[in-house]
Formats: sequence, structure tokens, C-alpha cells
Amino acid sequence: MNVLILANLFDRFDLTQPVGVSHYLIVGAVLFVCGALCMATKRNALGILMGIELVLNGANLNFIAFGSPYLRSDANTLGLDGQLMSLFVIVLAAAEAAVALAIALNFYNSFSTIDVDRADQLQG
Amino acid sequence: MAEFLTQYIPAWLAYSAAALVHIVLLINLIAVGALFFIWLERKVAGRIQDRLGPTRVGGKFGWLQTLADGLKLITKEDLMPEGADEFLFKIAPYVSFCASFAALMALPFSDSDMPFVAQHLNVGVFFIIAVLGLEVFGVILAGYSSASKWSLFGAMREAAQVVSYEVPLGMCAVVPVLIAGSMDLVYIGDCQAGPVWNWFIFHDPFTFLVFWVYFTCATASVNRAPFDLAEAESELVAGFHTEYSGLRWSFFFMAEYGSMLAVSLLASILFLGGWHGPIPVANWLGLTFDNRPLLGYLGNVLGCVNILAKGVIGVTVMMWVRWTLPRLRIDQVITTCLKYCVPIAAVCFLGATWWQFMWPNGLLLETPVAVYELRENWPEAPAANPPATVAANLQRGAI
Amino acid sequence: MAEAIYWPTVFFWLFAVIACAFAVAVVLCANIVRMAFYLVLSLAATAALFFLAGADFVGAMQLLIYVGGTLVLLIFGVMLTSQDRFVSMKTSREEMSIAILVGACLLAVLVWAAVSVPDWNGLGRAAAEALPLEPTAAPIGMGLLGARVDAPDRSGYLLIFEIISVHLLVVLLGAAYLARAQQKRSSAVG
Amino acid sequence: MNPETALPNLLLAALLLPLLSFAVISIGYSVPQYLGIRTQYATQKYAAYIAIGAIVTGFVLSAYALFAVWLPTHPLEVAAHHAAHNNGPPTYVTGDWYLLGQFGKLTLSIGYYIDTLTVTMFCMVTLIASCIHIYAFGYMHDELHEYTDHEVTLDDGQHLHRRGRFHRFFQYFSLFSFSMLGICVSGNLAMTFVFWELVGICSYFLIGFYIERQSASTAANKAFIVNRIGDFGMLIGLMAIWSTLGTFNFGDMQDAQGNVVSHGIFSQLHDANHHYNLAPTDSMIAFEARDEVAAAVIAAPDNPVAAMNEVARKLRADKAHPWGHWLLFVAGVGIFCGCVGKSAQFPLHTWLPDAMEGPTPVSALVHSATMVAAGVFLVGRVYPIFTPEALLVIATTGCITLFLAATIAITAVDIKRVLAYSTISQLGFMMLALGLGGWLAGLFHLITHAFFKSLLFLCSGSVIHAVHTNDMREMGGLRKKMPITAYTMLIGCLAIAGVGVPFLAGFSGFHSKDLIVEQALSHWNANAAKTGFAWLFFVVPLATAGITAFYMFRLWYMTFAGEPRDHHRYDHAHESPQVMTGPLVVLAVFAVCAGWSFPSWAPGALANFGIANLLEQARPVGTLATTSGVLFPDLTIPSEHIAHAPEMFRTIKVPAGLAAITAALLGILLATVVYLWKSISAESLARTLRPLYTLSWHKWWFDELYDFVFVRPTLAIGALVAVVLDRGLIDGIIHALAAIGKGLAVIVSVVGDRFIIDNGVDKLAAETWNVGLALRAVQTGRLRQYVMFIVVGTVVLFLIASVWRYAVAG
Repeated sequence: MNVLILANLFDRFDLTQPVGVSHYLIVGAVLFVCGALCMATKRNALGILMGIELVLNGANLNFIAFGSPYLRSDANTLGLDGQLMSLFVIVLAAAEAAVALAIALNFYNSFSTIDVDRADQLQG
Repeated sequence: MAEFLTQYIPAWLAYSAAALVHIVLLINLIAVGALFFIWLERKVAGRIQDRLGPTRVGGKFGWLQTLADGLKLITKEDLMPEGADEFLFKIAPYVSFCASFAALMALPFSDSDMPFVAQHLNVGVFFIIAVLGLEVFGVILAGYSSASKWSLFGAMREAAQVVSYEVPLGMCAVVPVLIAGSMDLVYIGDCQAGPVWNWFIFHDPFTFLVFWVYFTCATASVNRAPFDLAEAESELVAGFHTEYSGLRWSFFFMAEYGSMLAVSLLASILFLGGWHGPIPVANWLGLTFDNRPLLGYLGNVLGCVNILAKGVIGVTVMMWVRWTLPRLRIDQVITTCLKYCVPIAAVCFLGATWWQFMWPNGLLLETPVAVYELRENWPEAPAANPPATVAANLQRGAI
Repeated sequence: MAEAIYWPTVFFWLFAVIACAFAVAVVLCANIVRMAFYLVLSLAATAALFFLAGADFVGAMQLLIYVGGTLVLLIFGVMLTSQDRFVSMKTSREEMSIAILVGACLLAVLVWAAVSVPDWNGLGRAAAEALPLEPTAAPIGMGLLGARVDAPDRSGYLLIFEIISVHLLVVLLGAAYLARAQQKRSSAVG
Repeated sequence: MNPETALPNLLLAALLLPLLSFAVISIGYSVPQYLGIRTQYATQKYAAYIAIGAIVTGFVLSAYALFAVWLPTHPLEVAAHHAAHNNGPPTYVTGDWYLLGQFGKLTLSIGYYIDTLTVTMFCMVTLIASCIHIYAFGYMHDELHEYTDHEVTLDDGQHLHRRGRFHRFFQYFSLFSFSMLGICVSGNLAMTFVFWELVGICSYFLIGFYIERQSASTAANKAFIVNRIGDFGMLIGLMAIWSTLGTFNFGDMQDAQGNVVSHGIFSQLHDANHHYNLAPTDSMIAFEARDEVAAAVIAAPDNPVAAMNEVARKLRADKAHPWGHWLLFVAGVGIFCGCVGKSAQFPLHTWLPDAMEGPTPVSALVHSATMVAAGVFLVGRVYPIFTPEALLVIATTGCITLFLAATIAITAVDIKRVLAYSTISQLGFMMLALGLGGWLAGLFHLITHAFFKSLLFLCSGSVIHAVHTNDMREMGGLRKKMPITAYTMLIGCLAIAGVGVPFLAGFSGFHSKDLIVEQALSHWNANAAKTGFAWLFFVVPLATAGITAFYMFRLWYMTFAGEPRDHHRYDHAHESPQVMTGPLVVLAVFAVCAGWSFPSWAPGALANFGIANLLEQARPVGTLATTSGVLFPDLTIPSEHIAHAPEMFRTIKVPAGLAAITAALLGILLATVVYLWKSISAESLARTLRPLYTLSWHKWWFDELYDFVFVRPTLAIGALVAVVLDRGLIDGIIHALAAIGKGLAVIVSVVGDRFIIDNGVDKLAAETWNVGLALRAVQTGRLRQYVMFIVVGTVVLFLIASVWRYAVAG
């Protein structure tokens, strides 16, 4: 089964055929994982923020892919909903960034650094 | 163009060739434009300061002066400070240049029957504003990577300024979009066909006001005096490009003039009728595609000349302003944006909305009917519900 | 004879590679300003992918908002890490390797999920070329005003739009409040 | 304009305007005051402007409805000369504004029934209410600043100081106007009942306006409770109608094409098949004869419908047993009970004199002109349902009331109480007229009485305003100080006494009282042969007419004529401001000429215009025929037409007219002799007639009687119930239950709670504590680690899902 899927995976690299939802999903997955890793490994608060941006972008890419009429062979696209959802995600990401930056600033004011590892007062 | 070429050569070749032609044309527009504008700036500055400006190189008017400067720049040594972040330092000028070049990609130069545009986008206005905003990236990277505090200060100022000014700029650009009912630049331009009073600047008092706000914000967002805080030589030596020299430096220069041209062209499409002259000469002469393709093409060329002339006038006005007004302080710059431009733009936006709602077909200056025929290919909505009807229904309280 | 190359696919791969490569670069890079630069490139490539998927409005939106957003990130990054010792905060090698391991698992899971639905494999070439290019700006605008042109039986997004507007306002006020200059505390600390 | 649509809309507007005013004043003034926000006195004036504006606009709308909508399409005839002796239904407009509920075939709705009676009532009520509103604006001026109530003494011997509540007065006035108009326009009995109770509650509020006065709050309670007694009877009547006729609607509901959708009460009881005479419906007969019907159905199980029809035919033909009439009698008397309460008829008349505790404008509007007239109006409205026997009850009640009240009024010294008893007496006249078959006479008197009685009350208010007392013994000679009040009141007295030139013209009361007396004589004529008491219905009102003239002129002489008895009060007296005298003059004009009619050659809508002719158009179905009782066959109710038929001119009109004017003049003469010329001393007269005087002075001991018969036994029973039943039985049971519960609780507490539950919970808590301690290690406070947990969690969840899908679930 897994072998089949792998073969499937390599089949996809075909420049003569249009791409599908799964291609987008893979790119989205890469962005998502990169973002998650960013959040998990960066000690800089702003790095974590960037990770969040990447994660949101990966998710957005999925929305767009599911909403696009050009990418899948059945008619179950999300249609406009996909694009509207990703729009809302973008807008809310902007809001989130604003608050997060304010938090980062306060953090810096309190600790004189933005190394998140310094902030572990909440440990059990 | 690509469609035309596909008749004779394979598709991929045709597309590539078309793309290449567009790129070459646009790069030339920027490069030659920059040459011309630098020369023009010197002449304008000279005249304003009651002197002659360049006179010697290239005979009359010193018109080869810039070329000579360019040759000098190419031959200069390519310096890089010791503590610089090499990669970012090198790439920064190209980022700037790319941004101002990419903005021109979506900019149409003539009307919809056969638009002279590299990439006809549905959301052209948006795209151009978004991409022009990218230019500042190069500036910040340059400022940071130079490892010089002058550069860093300049870059920081630039960033603050650009982020602030994008707000009123966007608000101003939305007003013509609102009136035309589309973000397609080609369509917006065509809405203003006809004599001079069909231009959106004369559509209503609010658009007239908003044009000046737009022009102010555009001047600020391309970093021109009196808003050129990023390169304030009296305080910051030369701002973000203190450490640059030679060809890299000249890329910044080209980018700056390129974006000046781009915002001026955008202004002329949004407010000043785009490729339509003040008098519809092309129509009177019969230079339309209805008659003959060739005549139509001629008409388009005429339109192209028209819009370029408007762009040059815009740039000239920016120069005039630069050499007339003193530079503002950073707090004054931000005050101008947040306390004046944003509220005025917001009020004008509301006013224009109200105006459009009260008199959907224009009051004194009738907007062309074409505005309300939604060209976009909706499944069923356009025929049943054109926006004018929607507005009328709203007024009746039917919706 | 093999079929001719389908150019959108080529561009897809181009931008996909750019997006993924710079995303990985963001993870691996330690310098905050470079990270931001890579992030911008990755996001721009993503915007290009949006364009390729027919979502031109969202793509332009992505460019506009993320450029501004990341720009601010950059400024903050530079301002808050101006002291040298914080410019690069290294992560320990062990942590990094564990993270990569876990990330790889997650990636595998996601990719497996992505490729396991046959319908997601894409249209045939002929079908793809037959589809018209549909404009999206006006339908999105109408959708935000509560009228759906693509699916008249479904409801629009007017309420959500309003909620988000108010939400944004509140968030901006809150952010301004959080980040306001606190004279007393900073003087006590510094 | 089409009356079918214009009338309901105009009257609805006139109806809702006072409600709007009430709402605005409530929200604008009372609610803030309730919340503790004090409104400025200067702004309280605007409450009055709002209320006055609403009611005046209502009057304009009503007048427009009458003159511009109704009269152009329904020209008037002279009441005495009907073109055709039509016993059929009058012209009316009916319909529903709003459907409240539907229960099978039964519907409850807010509807309208508009005939000339409705429109006339609207004009009368809004006109008088407008006058009184304006008058009250002046009268209630004291409430526009901090008010010191001299009649309330606090524990510390001080008088009560409180904030003025000018706005509240107008708020209740508006609500009252709305309710009263609602009664007039209502299209069914249910809606009538609702508005009936609304005027009751308004009356309660207004009587108790000076709530701090013990007497005022008691009077308000008394009015409310006494009215409930009457309303109980009314509910019985409503049930009888609702359960047998299946509708409350007065008129026939029509659909858009003009077809009758459902028959109203009147047309069901006065079927065209019975020549519009009163006949019980099948459902009423079936209700009374349910045993017979059931027996017939059981006897013929194979064809019950035919059996029922057979029974119905038999019952209808059964002349010996008046099937259905008893039910009709109960319905009629039941509804009349409500009217007895509202119109203060014997034996429920005791509340009205006490109601004079309210401010004088209230007495004028609520307790003389409109609300108390609502009972008479209702009797007039539902007139077709009264059987001759029920009418006899009404007449008897009215007859007793009018005499009783008049005798009490002779000795009363409180100026407002004299007027209050006079009101009761006049209402008795109306009831008497209605009960004797004089529908027009009764309602005509209702309208004319409204004008002159409101005038009299406002005059008395003006006097009270001037001398700050109600006691006539402290007045006298005020004519010189307040001429406008004096002479307008004189007009009112002449009107109520019924002074006029016989057979020609006179004050308004002359015309209406003449009609009543004529009908009484006509009734005596019709019944003289068979019954022995019919003469009473003629002689008693006649005598009372004389008494009325006597006590009214006694009042006027004591107040305005002669020498001032209390010089201190006299010196401070002054004529009232124009805002108060203006309404007096307006009402005086109406008191003089409300009885007159325009000649037939008058232009346009004014041809034959007069209140009597107007009301004649609304004459209920079936009242133009002389009818006889079924349960009491000797009783004959003569057609009202007989009284003024040309051939009866000598036998009825001449004697009645002469007798009435003679009685009135005699009364006036006696009053003049006793109180103006003082040829006969009032005191010596009282001594001479000691027993009668005492009887009158103590109001026939009705209050004492009720106190002894009803109030004390009720209190005693209450005390008994409280001690034995409540404290002894119920409390005992409850205490016992409580003790048992307490015992059980102790057991449960020891065994269940302490042992089982506490142990379990403690164990759980300890375990939770331990788990928490264990998990504490995971809580590192490191942000990045948490992200890793999330990622790992996702992967694990996915793995679990996969395992479930492929391994476990197959």
C-alpha cells in the first residue's frame, strides 16, 4: 500500500499534465512543517512569529487548493468559500501579528531580551 | 501578442518570445526613463535655482550627461564594508529594482481593445500597490546589511514611513475603484473615455480632493522630497545607500525613478483618464478597432504617448516639489500621514461612496454608461442585477 | 510523441520549489533579518501559487498584507536584537535534530494524507484547458457584502466580515495599549 | 371617502394617540423618575402638552370622521318621523384590526363596531376630555413644584412634603382616554371587557392620585373592589353568550366580497326569520334542553341527527315552556351586573361618592362624564340581548338608584359629593329609560348629561381651587368674586334641572329628560292594565326630577348667592385663570344646545343634525317593536316610537312634558324659598323631618350596612381561616414534614454524605493531586517544547486514527 502511494508520488512529477490538489497540499505541508519547526526551534520570539506566519500560509495554501476549480477532477471544490476563508486567515494573521508584536515588545521591556527560553516562570 | 505569435510558431516559444519582448520593453522604459529623468531633474533643479544645469555633454542641453555619469558609475570600484552581511548587501539593490520593475508589469498603456500591458490582471490596482510596497524591502536590507548606523537609521525611517503611507495610499486608490466598480486598470482607464470632464478627478469634489492626497502619499511612498528622510544627507550622510557605490548604487537610483514613473502612471490611470487625451482626438480621427485594426493600433500608440506624457508630467511635478519645499522632520512626516492624509482620505472615501449612491449616474459630469455594465463574466448576476440597479433598489429600500 | 509541456505546471514547480526552499531556509537560518528576507521570498512564491490556482485577489492581498506585516517584523527584529549577542540565538544541536525528526514524521503524515485521495490528483490536461479563467475580485466583494454569485443558495459573509472588522479594530487598539510607552516601569528596570 | 375603510382608520388613530401620549410620558418621565432621575418641573409641562395635543388631535379626527365621512354618506332624518318603521339592524361598519387567537370556531380579536353611537361617543369623549385636559393644566398647577399636602399629617405633626407629579396625572389621563375610547369602538364583548377593566384601573390610579391620603387610597381600593363584584356578574353573562352563541362579535363579519362570514350576537338573536324580534337561538335552546336532546338521541341511535332536528322543532313549538329564555335572561342580567358596578347603580353605588377623593378634573372626566357612563353605554350597546324581564330588572335598579341618590344629595354639604350623588341619580335616570324601552332617551341623556355634568364638576373644581375647601357651608356669595364660574354653573344647574319651554326648546337636559318621562308614561300606559306597579316608574322619576332641581339650586345658592359665610375664605377667593374658565365656557355652550337639532333645510351634513337624530341611526335591531315578556307575560315594553307618535300627542307628550317642567320649577322654587329668600329655615325643616333627614344624612346607612353584612363577616371568616386552617392545620403539616425531612437529612448526612461520598471524593481529590504532581514535570514553561508537544500530538493522533482505520476497524 505504502509502496503504491510512493509510486503515485513520483508519478506526479509530470510536466505535461496539470497539477492537482495534492501537489498544493504537499507544498502546504512543507510550509506547515517548516513553520512548526520554526516555532519549535527558534529561541527568538520574532522567529516564532515567522514560524506562525509560515504555518498560516501552509493552511492558506490548502484552502486555496480546495477552493480552486482547476485542481481536482470532481466537483466538490470549496469554491469561493476557500478563497474567502484564506482571506479571513490573512486578515486575522495580521491582527495576530499586531498583538504578538505588542507582546514581544512587552516581553523585551520585562526581560531585556526576546529569547523565549528566558521566560519559563510558568513551569510547574 | 502571444496569441498572435502562436499562429506562426509553437506555443511555448510564442509565450517566451512575447514575455521577452515585454520584459525588454519595460526594462528599457525604466532604464531609458531613468536616464531621461536624471537629466530632467538636473535641468529642473537648475532652472529652479536660477542656473542652467548640464549644458556641455552631448551638445545641446547636455542630454548625454546621464549617459556619461552611467559610464563613470560602471567603472567605479565595487565597495563593501567589512562588517557587512555580504549576501543581503549584494542582493538589496536588485530587490528594489525588481519591485519597481514588477509593478510596471501590470500597468496598461492603452485601451481595452488591445491593451498594451505585459500581464493583464483583474486586480491590477491592488497588485501594483502591493508590489511597489516591496521596494522598501531592498532599502531596509541595504540599510541593515551595510553595518553602518547611518544606513540603519535611514532604513528604519523608510520602513516606518512606507508602512504608514501605504494606508492612505490604499484608501485613495480605492476611490476610483469604487466609482468604476472594478480593480482592472484597463477597465478603470476605459471608464474615463471621452472628453476631459469624464476623468475621475472631475467626477465629484471628493475625487478631486483625493487625487491630491494620493499624489502626496505617492510622493512619500517613493521617498521623494520633501519626504526623503531615508537619505537625508544633512543628518544621515546619504541614508540607506551610504555604503553603496558603482553599479549597485545606480540600481537604487533606477528603482527610485522607476517607481516614480510607476506611481505617476498609476495616478494618470486612476484619476487623469489614463491613455485618453483631454480631447478624444483618436475617436474623431476614427482611430478605433471598429474601423480597421491598423487604425486602432495607431490609436493605441497615440494613447500610449498620452499616458507617458501624463506620467512624465507627474514626475516633473515631483521634481518641482522636491526643489521647492524643504525636507520635513520625521515626526512631521508621520503627522502628515496619520493626522491629515488618513482622515482626509477616509472622509473622501465615504463622500465618494455617498456621492455614488446618491447620483449613480453622475450629477453634472455624466460618467459613461459603460461603467455600470459589469464586464466580468458572472453566471447570471450581471444581466439581472447590474450595480446601478442594485443602487437604485437600495434607494427604494427594496433590498 | 510525448505531449508538449504544460507551462502552468512548470511554473507551479518553480514557485513550489522557491516557496519550500526558502521556508526551509527560514528554519535553518539563525539571523533574524535573513530569516525575514527568506520568509518574504517564500510568501511571495506562495502568492504566485495563489495566482496559479486562480485566486488572484487573494494573491494580491497576500503580497500587500504580508509585505507590510513582515516589514514590521523586520523592523522589530532589527530594533530588539540590535545588541550583538542576541542577533543569533543558537538552538542546541540535539534540540534541532529532535525537531527535525518530529517534523519529518509530521511531513510524512501530511504528505501521505495529501496523496491518498484519488480525486485530488488533478484534472486531465484537456479538461484543465477547457476551463475558463474566472474573475474572483467581484464575487469575493459581493460575498463579503452578503450576496453569493457563485452559489446563490449559500449565505454570504457579511456578518463575518463585520465581526472581523470589529475584531481588527479591537486588536489594533489592544496592541496599541499593550505596546504603549510605560515610562515608570522602563525607568525602574533600566 | 369610503366609510368602510376610512372610519376604522380615523378612529384607530384617535384611539391610539392617547396611548402614544401615555407611552411617551411614561418613557420620558415616569421611567426616569422610577430610576431615580428627577425631571425638571419646567419639562414636566411638556407632558401636559403631549397629552393635550393627543386628545385634541383625537377630537379633530373624530369630528372629521363624523362630519366628513359618516354624515355625507348617511344623511340624517328626524328621529320622530321615521321614513319606514324599520325594525331591522342599523347601519354599521365592523371588522377586525388584529386577531388575538383562534380556538376552533371561536375567535378573539381586537375589532371595531362603528355606528353613529360609536362616532358620537368618540366626539363627546374626546371633546370633553380635551376641555378637561386643558382645564387640568391650570388646575393641577400645584403639582409643578414641591407639594405640601395639608390633608396628610405625618407622625411628627408635619404636613407631607413631596415632589409634584404633574406628568403622572396626564399620563393616567391619557391612558384613561385611550381605554374609554377603546370601549366605545370595540367590536366584541371580549375587547369591551378588556378596556372595561382598563378604565377601572385608570380610575383606581386617578382616585388614588393623592396616594398618601388615607381616604384617597381607601377610596381607590373601594372603587376597585366594588367594581369587581359587578364584573363577576359580567363574566357570567359573557360565559353564557360565549358558550351558546360562539362569538363575542356585535356585528356580522363580512369578507371582501360582502358575504357574511360569521353572524354576530345581534343578528343571531334577532333573526330576520323572526321579524327581527328577540328569539333564543337553537344553541341556547339545546343548552337548556340538553336532557331532552340526549334522551332523543339515545332513543334513536341509528339516526341521531334527524332525532335532534325533531326535538328542536318540538321545543320551538313548545309555547308552554320558554326554552332558552332563562339563559338569555341570565346573560342579560349578568352583563347588566357589570354595568351596575361601573355606573354605580344600587346596590353598588357606594364607591362613587368616595371616589371624589381624586382631583376634581378626574371627577369631571372619569366619574361623571365618561367612565361611569360606560355602563349605560354598554347597556345601550348590547341592548338587543336584553329580554323584557331583564329590562324590568334594569328599570327597577335605575328607579331605586335615582331616587336613593337624589335623596342623599339633598343633605350633602360637600360640593363634590352633591354632584357625585347627582351623577348616580342621573345614571339611574338613564338606566330607567333604557329599562323602560327608551333606548334613545337613555343614550341621549347620557350625552347631554356628560356635557352639563362635566361642566358642573369643572365649576365646582374652580370654586374649590378658589376657596380651598369642599364644604359648601364655608362658601356663599362667590358670585361676585368669580362671575364666569358662577354663571356657567348656573347654566349647568338649569340644564340638569331640565328647564325649558315645553314643546319648543330648552337646555340640553330638558330635551333628554322629556324623552325619559315620555317613555315612562308610555310604559305606564302599556302596563297599567296588567301590573300594579308600573305607575312607580313614572311617579318616582318625576318626583326625583323635582328633587334634582331642588338640590342643584340649593348647591348654587349656597355657593354663589347670599352673603359669604366664611370671610377669610371669601377674601382669598378669586376667579380662575383663563385656561380653566375657557373650557367652562365651551362646555356651557354645549350644555345649553346639545339637545337642539338643526332644521331639515340646513346645508349639507348639518341637515337635521342633532344628537337625538344622530343616535336614532344607530337604533339597535328589534327595538321598534312593542314586545311582551315570555317568562313574565304581563310585562309589555312599548316601542319607543309610540311616545312621540302624532296620535299619542295628547295622551303622552302633553302630560309628560307639563309634568316634567312643573316638577323642575317646583324644585327650583322650593330651593329658592329655602336657601335664597330663606323664608323657610333649612334647619327647622330638617328638625321637622328629623327621621328623613337622618336617613339622608347617613346615606341610608348603606356603608354601615355593607360593613356589617359583608366586610365584618369576611374579616371574621378570614381570621378564622388564618388561625384554624393556616396556622393550625397547614402549618402543622408543614412543620411535621420539616421535622421528618430534617431527621432523614441527618441520616443521609452521616451515612451517605460523610461516609460514602466524602470518602470517594477525598480519594478522587488525592488521586487528582497525585496525577497533577506527576504531570507537573511536563509543564516546563518552555514555549518551544509546547510546540513540539502539539506536533507530536498531531502525529500520534494520526497514527491512532490510522491504526483504528486499518487494523481495528478493518
